[in-house]
Amino acid sequence: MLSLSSVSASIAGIPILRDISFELKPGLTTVLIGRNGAGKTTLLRTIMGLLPATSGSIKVDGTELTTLPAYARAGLGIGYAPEDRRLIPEFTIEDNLLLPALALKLSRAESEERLARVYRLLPELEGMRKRPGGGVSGGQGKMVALGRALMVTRSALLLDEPFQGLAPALALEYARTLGRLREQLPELTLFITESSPQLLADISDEMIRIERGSIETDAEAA
Amino acid sequence: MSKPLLKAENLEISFHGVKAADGVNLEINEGEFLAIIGPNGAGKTTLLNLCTGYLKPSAGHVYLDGKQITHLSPRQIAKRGIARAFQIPQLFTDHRVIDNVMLSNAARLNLWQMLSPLDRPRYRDEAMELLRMFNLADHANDLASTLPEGRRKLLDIAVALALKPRLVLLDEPTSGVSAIERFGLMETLMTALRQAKVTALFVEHDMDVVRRYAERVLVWNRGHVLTQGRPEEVFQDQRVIETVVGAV
Amino acid sequence: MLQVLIPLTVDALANAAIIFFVAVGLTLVFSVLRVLNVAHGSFYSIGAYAAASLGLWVVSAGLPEWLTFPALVLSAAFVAAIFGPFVEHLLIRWTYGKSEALQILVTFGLFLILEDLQRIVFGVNSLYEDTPMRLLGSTMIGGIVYLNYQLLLIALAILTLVGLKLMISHTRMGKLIAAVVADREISQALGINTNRIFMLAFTLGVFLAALGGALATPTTGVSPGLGADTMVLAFAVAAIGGLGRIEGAAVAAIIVALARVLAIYYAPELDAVAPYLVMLVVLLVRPYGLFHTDTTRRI
Amino acid sequence: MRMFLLGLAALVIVAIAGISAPWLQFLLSLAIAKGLAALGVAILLRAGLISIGHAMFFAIGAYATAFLTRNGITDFVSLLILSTLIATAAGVVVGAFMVRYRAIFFAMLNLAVSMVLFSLLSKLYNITGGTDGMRVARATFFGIAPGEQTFELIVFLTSLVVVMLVGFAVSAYFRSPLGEALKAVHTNEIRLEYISIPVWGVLLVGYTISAALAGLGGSFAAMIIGHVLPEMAFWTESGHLILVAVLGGIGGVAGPFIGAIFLELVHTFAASFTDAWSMIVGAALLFVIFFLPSGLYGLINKKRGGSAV
Amino acid sequence: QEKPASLGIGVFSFTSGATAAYGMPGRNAAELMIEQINAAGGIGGVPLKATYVDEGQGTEGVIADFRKLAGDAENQVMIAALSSGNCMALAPLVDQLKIPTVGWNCDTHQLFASEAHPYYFRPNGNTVPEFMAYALYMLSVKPDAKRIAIINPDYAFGHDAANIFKAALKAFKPDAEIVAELFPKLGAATFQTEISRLTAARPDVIFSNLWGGDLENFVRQAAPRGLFSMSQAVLALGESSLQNVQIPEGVIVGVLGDGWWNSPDAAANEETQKFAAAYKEKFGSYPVFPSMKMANSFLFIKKAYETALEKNGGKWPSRDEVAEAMKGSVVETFTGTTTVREDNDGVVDQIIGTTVKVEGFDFPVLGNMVRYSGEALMPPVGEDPIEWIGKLPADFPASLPQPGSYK
Ligand SMILES: Nc1ncnc2c1ncn2[C@@H]1O[C@H](COP(=O)(O)OP(=O)(O)OP(=O)(O)O)[C@@H](O)[C@H]1O
Ligand SMILES: Nc1ncnc2c1ncn2[C@@H]1O[C@H](COP(=O)(O)OP(=O)(O)OP(=O)(O)O)[C@@H](O)[C@H]1O
Ligand SMILES: [Mg+2]
Ligand SMILES: [Mg+2]
Repeated sequence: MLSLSSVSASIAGIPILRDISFELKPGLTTVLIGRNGAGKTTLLRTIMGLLPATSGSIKVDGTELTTLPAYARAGLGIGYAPEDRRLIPEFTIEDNLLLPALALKLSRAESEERLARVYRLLPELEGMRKRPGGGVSGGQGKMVALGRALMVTRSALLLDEPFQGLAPALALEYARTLGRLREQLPELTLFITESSPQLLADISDEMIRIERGSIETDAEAA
Repeated sequence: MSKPLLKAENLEISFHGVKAADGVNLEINEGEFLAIIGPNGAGKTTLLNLCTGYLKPSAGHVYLDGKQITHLSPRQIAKRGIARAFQIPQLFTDHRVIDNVMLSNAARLNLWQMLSPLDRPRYRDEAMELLRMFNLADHANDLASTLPEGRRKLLDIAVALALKPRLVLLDEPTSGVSAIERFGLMETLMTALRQAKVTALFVEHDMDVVRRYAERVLVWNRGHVLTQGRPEEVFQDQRVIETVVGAV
Repeated sequence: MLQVLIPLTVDALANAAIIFFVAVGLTLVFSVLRVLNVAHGSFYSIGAYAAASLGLWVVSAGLPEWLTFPALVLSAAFVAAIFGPFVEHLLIRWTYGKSEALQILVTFGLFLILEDLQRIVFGVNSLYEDTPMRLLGSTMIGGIVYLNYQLLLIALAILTLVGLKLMISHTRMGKLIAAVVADREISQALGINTNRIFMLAFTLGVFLAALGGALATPTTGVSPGLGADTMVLAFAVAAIGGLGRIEGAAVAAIIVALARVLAIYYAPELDAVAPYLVMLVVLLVRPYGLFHTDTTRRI
Repeated sequence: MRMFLLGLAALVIVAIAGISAPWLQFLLSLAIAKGLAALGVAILLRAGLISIGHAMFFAIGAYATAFLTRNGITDFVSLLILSTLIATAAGVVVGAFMVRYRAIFFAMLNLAVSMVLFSLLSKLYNITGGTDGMRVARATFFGIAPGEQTFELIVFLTSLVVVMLVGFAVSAYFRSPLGEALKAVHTNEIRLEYISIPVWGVLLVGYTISAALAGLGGSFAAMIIGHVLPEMAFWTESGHLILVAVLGGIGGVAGPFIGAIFLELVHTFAASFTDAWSMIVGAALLFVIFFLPSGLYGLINKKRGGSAV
Repeated sequence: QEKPASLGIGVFSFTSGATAAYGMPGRNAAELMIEQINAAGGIGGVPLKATYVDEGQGTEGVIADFRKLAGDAENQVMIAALSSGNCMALAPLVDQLKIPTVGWNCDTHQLFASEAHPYYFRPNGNTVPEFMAYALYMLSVKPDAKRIAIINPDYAFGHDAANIFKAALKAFKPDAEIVAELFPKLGAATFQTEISRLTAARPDVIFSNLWGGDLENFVRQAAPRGLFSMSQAVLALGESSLQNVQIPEGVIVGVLGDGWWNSPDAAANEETQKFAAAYKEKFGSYPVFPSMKMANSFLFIKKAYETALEKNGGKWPSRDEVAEAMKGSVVETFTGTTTVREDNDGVVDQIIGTTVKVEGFDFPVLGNMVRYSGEALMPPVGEDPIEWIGKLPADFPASLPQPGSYK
């Protein structure tokens, strides 16, 4: 579904990702594990086109991504929730959620429906629809970011350290949400980076280890 | 029981009608390690903002050894010995890692020293020691902006400790630090604090960390204290399990 | 008193109208691209030159005189169409995310070039084309003859203000722009073609500046140096209003214009400094401009 | 260190050029005078602050010299020192309320103050000679009044010496905590506050130093040109100072002087065969920025992974 | 010394910025004069070779270029400068470099007021006679004018003119009051507010020494708002704009000095007419008075060389000798006579008129003219002009020729 072949990327001339190749199988949840600075965020940013790959190719169902501009990813139904939330402070939560719909010129009906889906999966968001994006706490922000990614996603969903900074209760909640998501959208390909894998143990189908910018041997999930 | 070092009296503040602090009372005693836990959006970070003068409470007072500090600026409060590490690391991204720490050291210098070179062996060694402690030593000469999230967190803490504070407020010190490194970090942190006899208040989401290191836990929800006490008793509390720990 | 009050207001509003077009363009470009376009004033004067030339051509070609009205807007659009995309693509785009100093410098270089370019193309003698003004005739207000054209300007400025506000708050484009303003990277990740937004916003900014120049021509002469003066004025107004605030630009334009008019009536020697004095006073009271809404950074 | 050697090399070249081609002396001394002011601007640029008004201190230094000479003080050195002190004082006063402002508001406020000064200089006809400006009588050296050529040579050589001294002083300042903190203001004021370093103090020191340098440059210029005009305070002059500062690269102290000399040369070169000199200067500027970015080191790629994709 | 291959002249003028409105005509005239003089065999057989400098680059640049040019032995004479500011700035330099220099357009009376500049010459005279003349002319055509408004550009020139004009009024019409005094900044594009202000003041007479683009903008904006039908306008530098803007009939306009290319004297002089024709041929419009000032400056230099050559018995003169020849010289120019007094300031007549339409010109020209003699209006050397004007007898105006007397 999403496949990388010998992808490399560097920031400010420093090579960060080295010759990365792997494939995500449709409908599976793959977890990218690696200690701090391993290159998880960079990898996701590269897939999203926010950082140009210096070499290699990234394909989604055959379409080459590296040659496409960053904004084209969303059109292909790839949702992305960044590590550091990145909400639009002056928009309300709901407007934040609806932004992708606007960007993708979705029909009113379509965006209504996706929004409803998000609220179904993440009820607590509905409670703060009218709050400004700048006014939600770190953790709350994570939830909104997930919801926003869900508005986009059709084929794949990329989450960067979703649990970072979540209170355990919320983290569990979040994990369950992902579980529900699985059931509702079985064909969805999930790609999650995490520095502390336990929480994901029960939803992950595959695990990939990244160390100093390159992939280590794949390990089957427990 | 020693006397309270920091004391907050029914602090109040709200944003767009959301009460982030709703009559908060808090005491932290000389030399103790107090942990604050609570669901996201409970108001933990806000509390730290109030105690360090970044935000002004709409009501209530903050005292440092009995003296009002409510209306002081973050700078004045820092001068009085309260250091802070942030949930979102606050670094001098255009400076090298070591400069970040040395600048923090320099804050204690007088005007004349302020005008003589910063990068001197004495300051350097002092800073390197800290960096080693947080195993950032081999990044000493990298630009802070090039650190990954996790390492930024560590550097942010190092900068706070470099101030040689009496009280340090840590906002989720272990978030973004991978599970493998977490306890290592906490160990170094704790030894550092004990050596320097620094009182610490830390906001934390990792309950294992809290259990292991906190002497007292303050459970926070919707802008006020839900309950507090020793970790083992707090973690028995049903409300706490619901709102924070979560039933596994 | 009254017979002074009326002229004062009319003059002030007429002045404000022109200033507004330029300042709002500047403020818009800044809020979206985060680039301080020092060359913004040049687009004003180029717009003016274009309008004057086109108008003169219309008249000399013996076309119906009323065509000079559409000619004004047309020439502004023309200038925007030529310079907007071109400049944004070749120069401005390169400075995104770079330091403010670099941006100011690039646009300053552009400013220097454009200023001379105009002199070479249009010469040093001032152009003048006032057909629209003559066509509309004049009105007596408070014992003073005013040009109906000046009154038309005021109306147009108000229309533009309202139009822009609606555009930002109620249209899809407006929301996308706001999003890009707040966070470019995430906007891209969510499917917004930021480069297109930048180009559109910049072109719109150029258009507004050029329109200001074009609309000014029937009541002013166009000569070298016009751009520089306008630029400073626009900067002042944008700052007073609070950067990126459209309504701010409008209010600030009126305040500045009023100050200048008052100066000319009662203290002519203060005329030139009036805008700066206003700016000093306003920024002393409100450091980020009148309409700035401060948001505490989350830490 | 590299910057330092670069600067020293440049200094030597300039000295040789000036001594071998006397008509260059006037030009180079003037360039150096501008360079001093530009260095002042560069200092503020480190803190991410752009002053579109620093020509005001240049003008203050210049007019101070003019007034002092008019009132009988003609000794070169004392003129330099006194004028600089006056500019410094002005810097403290103006700076005291500038330090609250950032970004364009800082830029605009400086612009405003400088333009107010500009109109004062041109309006107070009886004191400042209005738009025709004031003459500056030829300065003397410890009582000796040299002839045209010797005067120029002495001024030229002293300007070189001054550049050296200033160069050392400023680079020392850059490396001191205060200097480093100045750079930190750019990236994270909150953290600076939280390590109890007063942002306003850091900025005020920076602003005052920059004003002093501009004043010193202005005093030089006044004596070199022999005439002062309100235009010295006009905003386009400030614009040129920024231009000079960034052209040379605000990385180190040498930059502004290199930039100033480069610009002064381009300027006279251009002006000698065409009157479209501002276009040429503009083009040269863009050329340098786009094709020789090393001159602008420290400005390029500064933000994390800039978002121009 | 030997005759050089060419006689180098540095010509300083504005070719950029708003001031180019006067700079370009000046430069054009210079080019044409050099063409004509060289065609006629140059000066004493030596062709002229000009280096043009743009004053628009700012005073430092001007000074730098002046040094550079003066440093080059090839250049013998300078023609500098257009703006009074630059003349003032160059004066001390001229003294130091000892190069004969002709101030071709700058006319501030400050130039020679404070100190002597032995090498600096200004054949065109200064602001005092220029603006006194307008006060006198205005009073003789509108004896009962009471309410006077002034609108001048906001720099030394405008303020000087206002002071001289007011001083003259005070002397010869004490009961006149100034109802408005505006100083819009040089190069202002719009005068709408000023026009409102002037209208509100309801003046009998509006005096202005706006010029170039400013004047043209002012006229175009004021006319439709009925300013000229309400008050008698006096546009001191109007002549230079007659060809660019429709100045209504009946407006008092003139030139500074006697430099109108078509004044009775000039019309009688076929050299002048040849020049004017060639100018129109080459540049598409008739010369304006700055053109004539430039042209006359060349005649002034030519004369000086001829005198010096004669004195040396044909040997080529040094800079000093040329300067010596300029001292006290009396030169027949295209438009009259200029007499250099002991302070090196020139004494020239003043021509003023009122706009009229005449056959053969598609723009209004000067009618009802007067030509005031230079000496009469020039304050003696060393006297403070304002005081001098104040001391003039009340019947002074009567002693002068009347409007219409110059045909
Ligand atoms: N702007 C930058 N310039 C240079 N190097 C950078 C930059 N950003 C990140 N890096 C480097 O890239 C490497 C990977 O960073 P990245 O943020 O992808 O790590 P990560 O796996 O996401 O870590 P974390 O779990 O802490 O988020 C790190 O070693 C970091 O030093
Ligand atoms: N500057 C602010 N502007 C608006 N609302 C704010 C601001 N700061 C905090 N809030 C609101 O106050 C509440 C508490 O926020 P705070 O960041 O203190 O929560 P928290 O306990 O730190 O959560 P987390 O553990 O996720 O960081 C949140 O609901 C947030 O929306
Ligand atoms: Mg990461
Ligand atoms: Mg928090």
